[in-house]
Amino acid sequence: MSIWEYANPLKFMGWTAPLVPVLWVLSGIALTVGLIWGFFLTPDDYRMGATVKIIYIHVPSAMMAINAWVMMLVTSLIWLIRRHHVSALAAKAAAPVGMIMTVVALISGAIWGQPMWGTWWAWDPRLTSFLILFLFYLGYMAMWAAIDDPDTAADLTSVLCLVGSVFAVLSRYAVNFWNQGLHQGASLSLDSEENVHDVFWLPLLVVLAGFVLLFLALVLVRTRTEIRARRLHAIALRERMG
Amino acid sequence: MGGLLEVKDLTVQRGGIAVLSGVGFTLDAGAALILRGANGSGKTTLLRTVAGLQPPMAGTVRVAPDAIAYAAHADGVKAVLTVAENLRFWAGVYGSVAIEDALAAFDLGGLAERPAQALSAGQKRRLGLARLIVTGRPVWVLDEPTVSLDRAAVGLFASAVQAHLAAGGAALIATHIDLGIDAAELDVTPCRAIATTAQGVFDEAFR
Amino acid sequence: MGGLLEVKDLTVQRGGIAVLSGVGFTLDAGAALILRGANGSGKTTLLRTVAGLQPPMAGTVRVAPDAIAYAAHADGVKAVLTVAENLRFWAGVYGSVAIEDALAAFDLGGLAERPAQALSAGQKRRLGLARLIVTGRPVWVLDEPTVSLDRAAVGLFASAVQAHLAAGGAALIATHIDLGIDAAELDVTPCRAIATTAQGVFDEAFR
Amino acid sequence: MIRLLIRDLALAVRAGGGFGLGLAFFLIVIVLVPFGVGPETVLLARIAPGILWIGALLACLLSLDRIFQLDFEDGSLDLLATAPIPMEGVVAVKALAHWLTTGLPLVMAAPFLGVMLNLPGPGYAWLVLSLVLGTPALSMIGAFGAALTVGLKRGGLLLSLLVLPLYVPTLIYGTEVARRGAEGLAVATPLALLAGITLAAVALLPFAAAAALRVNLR
Amino acid sequence: MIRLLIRDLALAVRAGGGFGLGLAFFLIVIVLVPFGVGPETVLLARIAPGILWIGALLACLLSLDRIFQLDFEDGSLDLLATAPIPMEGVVAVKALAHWLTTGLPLVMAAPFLGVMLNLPGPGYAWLVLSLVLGTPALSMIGAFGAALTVGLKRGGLLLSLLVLPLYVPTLIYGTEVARRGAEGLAVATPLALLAGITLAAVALLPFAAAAALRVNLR
Amino acid sequence: MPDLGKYAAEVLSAYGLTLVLVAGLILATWARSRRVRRALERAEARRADG
Ligand code: HEM
Ligand SMILES: Nc1ncnc2c1ncn2[C@@H]1O[C@H](COP(=O)(O)OP(=O)(O)OP(=O)(O)O)[C@@H](O)[C@H]1O
Ligand SMILES: Nc1ncnc2c1ncn2[C@@H]1O[C@H](COP(=O)(O)OP(=O)(O)OP(=O)(O)O)[C@@H](O)[C@H]1O
Ligand SMILES: [Mg+2]
Ligand SMILES: [Mg+2]
Repeated sequence: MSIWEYANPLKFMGWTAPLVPVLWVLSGIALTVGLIWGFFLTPDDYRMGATVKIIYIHVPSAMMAINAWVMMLVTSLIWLIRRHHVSALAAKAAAPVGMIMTVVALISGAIWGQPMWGTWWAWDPRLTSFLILFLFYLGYMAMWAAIDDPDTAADLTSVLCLVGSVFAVLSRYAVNFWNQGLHQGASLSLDSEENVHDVFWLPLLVVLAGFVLLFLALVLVRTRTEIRARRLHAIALRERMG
Repeated sequence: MGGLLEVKDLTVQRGGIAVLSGVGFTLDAGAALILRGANGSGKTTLLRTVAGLQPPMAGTVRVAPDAIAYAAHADGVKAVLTVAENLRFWAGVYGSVAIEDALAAFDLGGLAERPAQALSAGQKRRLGLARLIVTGRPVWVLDEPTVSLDRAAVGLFASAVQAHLAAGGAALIATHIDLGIDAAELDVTPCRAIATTAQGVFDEAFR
Repeated sequence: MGGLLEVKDLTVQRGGIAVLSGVGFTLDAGAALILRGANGSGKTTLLRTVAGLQPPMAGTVRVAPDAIAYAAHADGVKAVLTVAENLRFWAGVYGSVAIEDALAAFDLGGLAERPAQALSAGQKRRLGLARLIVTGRPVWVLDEPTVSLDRAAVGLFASAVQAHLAAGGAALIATHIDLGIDAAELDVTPCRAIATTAQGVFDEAFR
Repeated sequence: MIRLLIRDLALAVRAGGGFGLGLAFFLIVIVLVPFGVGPETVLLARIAPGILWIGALLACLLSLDRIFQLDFEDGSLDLLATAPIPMEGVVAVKALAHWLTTGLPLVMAAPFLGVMLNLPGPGYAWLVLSLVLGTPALSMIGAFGAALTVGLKRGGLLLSLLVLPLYVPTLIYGTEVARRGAEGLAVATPLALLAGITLAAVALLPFAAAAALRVNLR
Repeated sequence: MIRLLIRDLALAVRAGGGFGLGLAFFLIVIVLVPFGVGPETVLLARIAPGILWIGALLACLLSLDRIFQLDFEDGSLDLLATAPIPMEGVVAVKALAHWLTTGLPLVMAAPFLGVMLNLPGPGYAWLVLSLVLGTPALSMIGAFGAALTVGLKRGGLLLSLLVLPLYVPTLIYGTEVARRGAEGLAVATPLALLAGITLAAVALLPFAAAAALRVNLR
Repeated sequence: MPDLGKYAAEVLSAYGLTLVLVAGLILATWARSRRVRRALERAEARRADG
């Protein structure tokens, strides 16, 4: 039995059903612990003051925004190559989650930028590429919404996701070339010199785990909903046929 | 081994549900088949599947590559080009050159230099049909070709089809009227897919 | 004083050239007139002129204001609205409310909640014709109404027209087929304008 | 007529048309400008009111051809012309529907996009006010242009060509209000002129547009 | 295929379409900018390269939906799909026709419009070069977007939404070449990157676009 | 409550907006899931009957 068996819609519904509550509970715990830890039990940063607490929502949401797109890319590829419907529906389910994460990263960053850089918005490369990512999410979701036939929609959005990913990477480089920027470097990387101090780092990891679990829970529930909606669509069509 | 076009046990779908199932027929050189069926019975869907514009849900369509000339409700006529320019374009696409035969067959000689937008409904339709002749393809797949045509023009069409058959071609025609062509008829009504068997691969797996 | 629609000595033009001239007829309540004529003879042009969409070149069309319901080749159906929504919109425009009769007359009951884009060619046409009933107007002016309809649907159409006539309406219909309606026929071929008389006001002054 | 309005709004929302996408286009124009002119905030702040107005105008312009073209193509317009509604009413309703689905969302989005161009603080209120007053004129003038070009195959770009010069006065007074507002200067004069243009357009253009439509249907 | 190219060019010229009007739109956008941002020459000169590029991009964008939509509506695309030409060839030819009728005229008009915005002297050559290199990518990316949206009722604005983020890299390198050129700086790097994007787009996107078209015709 | 100093407004609004957005997403997900599940149950029941 190959692993693709699990992508059979019926099987998928079966094995994911018990998983959903577990994910909800785990993500709830991780988020509560991490956020309480980060918000109440960490000191202020000597440079950024209390604003450093924004890091606990900003960084995880930014990471999830990117990860959601990567997941859409992978599931789109699986759909195009192996034509597993669940895969296409999972991509559809992930898009709104990714988009909200992008918006959260943008908003928390903007609020952070006001005290730190004295402006809500600057055309920094990292910020700019996030804005472009947001546009990709919008276009991708608009595409799903605009097409009636589910398989056609899956095919076209997958092609869009593929080409879009290539262009998203291109944009990232182009934007870097265009403007050097104000934004923090990658402070989670271990060899970086300006590592965020351990005090901030540990709770951040916990929140990050919470966001990942929340993302998984949301995508799973949404995928299950999409599968049901698809089934409903088929039944409705059949009833119409009489 | 068999005819120009062989359809076996075909199931065709529209909007994700099967419309017709178990359709099968063979079309030999020189033969025409007329599809009958009430409005909404699935003739257009069947023809599009045969022409390769949409994939079959089940079953097979066996036909030589590049053998089919398809003509649908919309006839792909460009309003700002003249009749001759429209035909010449399609002739170029299909690698033929002469359009005189096609003009003559549908009595369009006098209209050759007229822009297509200044044609009446029936004249435009004749132009759409004339395109078939310049394709030079053996299998004609036609969806209600005689819409808007008057009786004389239906006669022209019938003789064009007969000439095509005589030259070793074949034709598959969906229509509601009597064309006066000597041809077999296939009523698609009995092939109507029963709702409960109308399932895509996906729904099958779901249940 | 005459019928619902009176056409006298009408000359109609298309692209600046007279197409038909000297057309005259009267349509009384309860009567239907079928227009005959080969493709390109000018039926569409005549109907558009009668419906007031284009001005006559000469002659008069006498008809009560707001008496005409016109249905043409294009039937004004919105693909994203459902059948019922399409009809309800037109019902609202014409100030009527009930669409049930119209749905029933063209056997659209089962399709009422279907988006128009998921209809077959003939089903869409039936929807276009159902619109006539919700207009509540006495004079129907119809251009090839039976295009794409199967025989059963042509029968539905004929009975709708007959019911309309029985209720004191009138109908002017251009068609190439036999509708099975008891009606006078008018062949427009003899009215064909001779090229030399085809002159607009401007050319007259210019000469 | 209210039926027509409802239908047009339903179509705009249903077809995934006017509503969200005019907005999206506005967003994207504003986003592109910094890529073009560079990221310096001082420069961006200076051109912000003008660019925002031009962006709104272009977003509006792009959706103009839907006003009549779709109804023309499927024959609805012929049928509406023979229906018991005056053509002027049809035009007015369609312009209103266009404003509701395009102009209004643009007005509401403008302040957020202003942030991206670093529009100075006092500018926001005046920007919104100028757009509220000006966009109805854009819709009405646009409906007139659309009525003129409706018969033509894909008149979309011809439409732009005709309409843009007509938009110039509205644009000038509109940006003047927004710019002076952003710099804290007096805005009464351009504001009054802007309001005047809008009122005149709404009062008179439906007649011109209806006449154009009738000619085009012929 | 050459037939298809000739027909598309004939249609563009005959229907009063692509050719003159993309150009006109470009002209008008450039003319509107001084109305929007005010007439100071220094300011205009600074934003000139960027605005010219954005104007060209928008003019290009507006004519994208004609690439396939008209052929789809009248059934030609169905017929082309059953004709003995590969779909990839159809896409490539149509993108080429779009470039010839839209991109090329824009390139030729840009220097004249540059004068209106006081583009500095050395900028002209670089502006034209960057447009020559960049506009083919715009046409090809646009053809891909048009292929994705062709089945949809009036996908025009959805098309813009999809295509604009894809245009960002081209726009950035293009304006960078034009801007650096105008300021007399080195342009080799962005020029090479711009050329790279164009080549890659022309080599790869026809396949993606053809796949999308086939799905849409289904 | 920790002392957020002069940045209280920023930090709290960032957390607040995030909460609103994420809670909205969760609610929307849950509501649609419930709606579709109900509708599907009804439809399956209808199929079983008819
Ligand atoms: C709208 C504005 C902003 C956006 C869109 C944004 C976006 C991002 C992104 C994409 C990341 C990378 C996450 C990752 O891959 O690890 C990130 C990380 C980060 N951002 Fe922001 N940011 C914004 C504003 C700010 C501001 C104003 C600050 C503080 C002054 C800030 C501080 C940080 C820090 C400390 C990190 C963690 C560094 C890292 O892990 O790479 N950001 N932000
Ligand atoms: N998107 C869709 N979803 C569901 N059903 C559809 C869809 N599109 C079409 N149908 C239905 O599929 C059936 C087959 O349509 P088709 O166009 O093949 O009929 P047809 O035989 O060509 O009819 P006509 O003679 O009227 O042209 C019709 O009953 C139609 O209502
Ligand atoms: N713009 C134009 N310039 C010149 N002649 C035109 C123009 N448009 C149409 N015609 C001609 O006018 C004549 C009348 O056309 P009309 O559409 O009225 O014919 P019809 O009787 O409706 O034909 P059909 O039965 O084919 O629909 C036709 O011969 C047509 O070729
Ligand atoms: Mg059909
Ligand atoms: Mg006619």
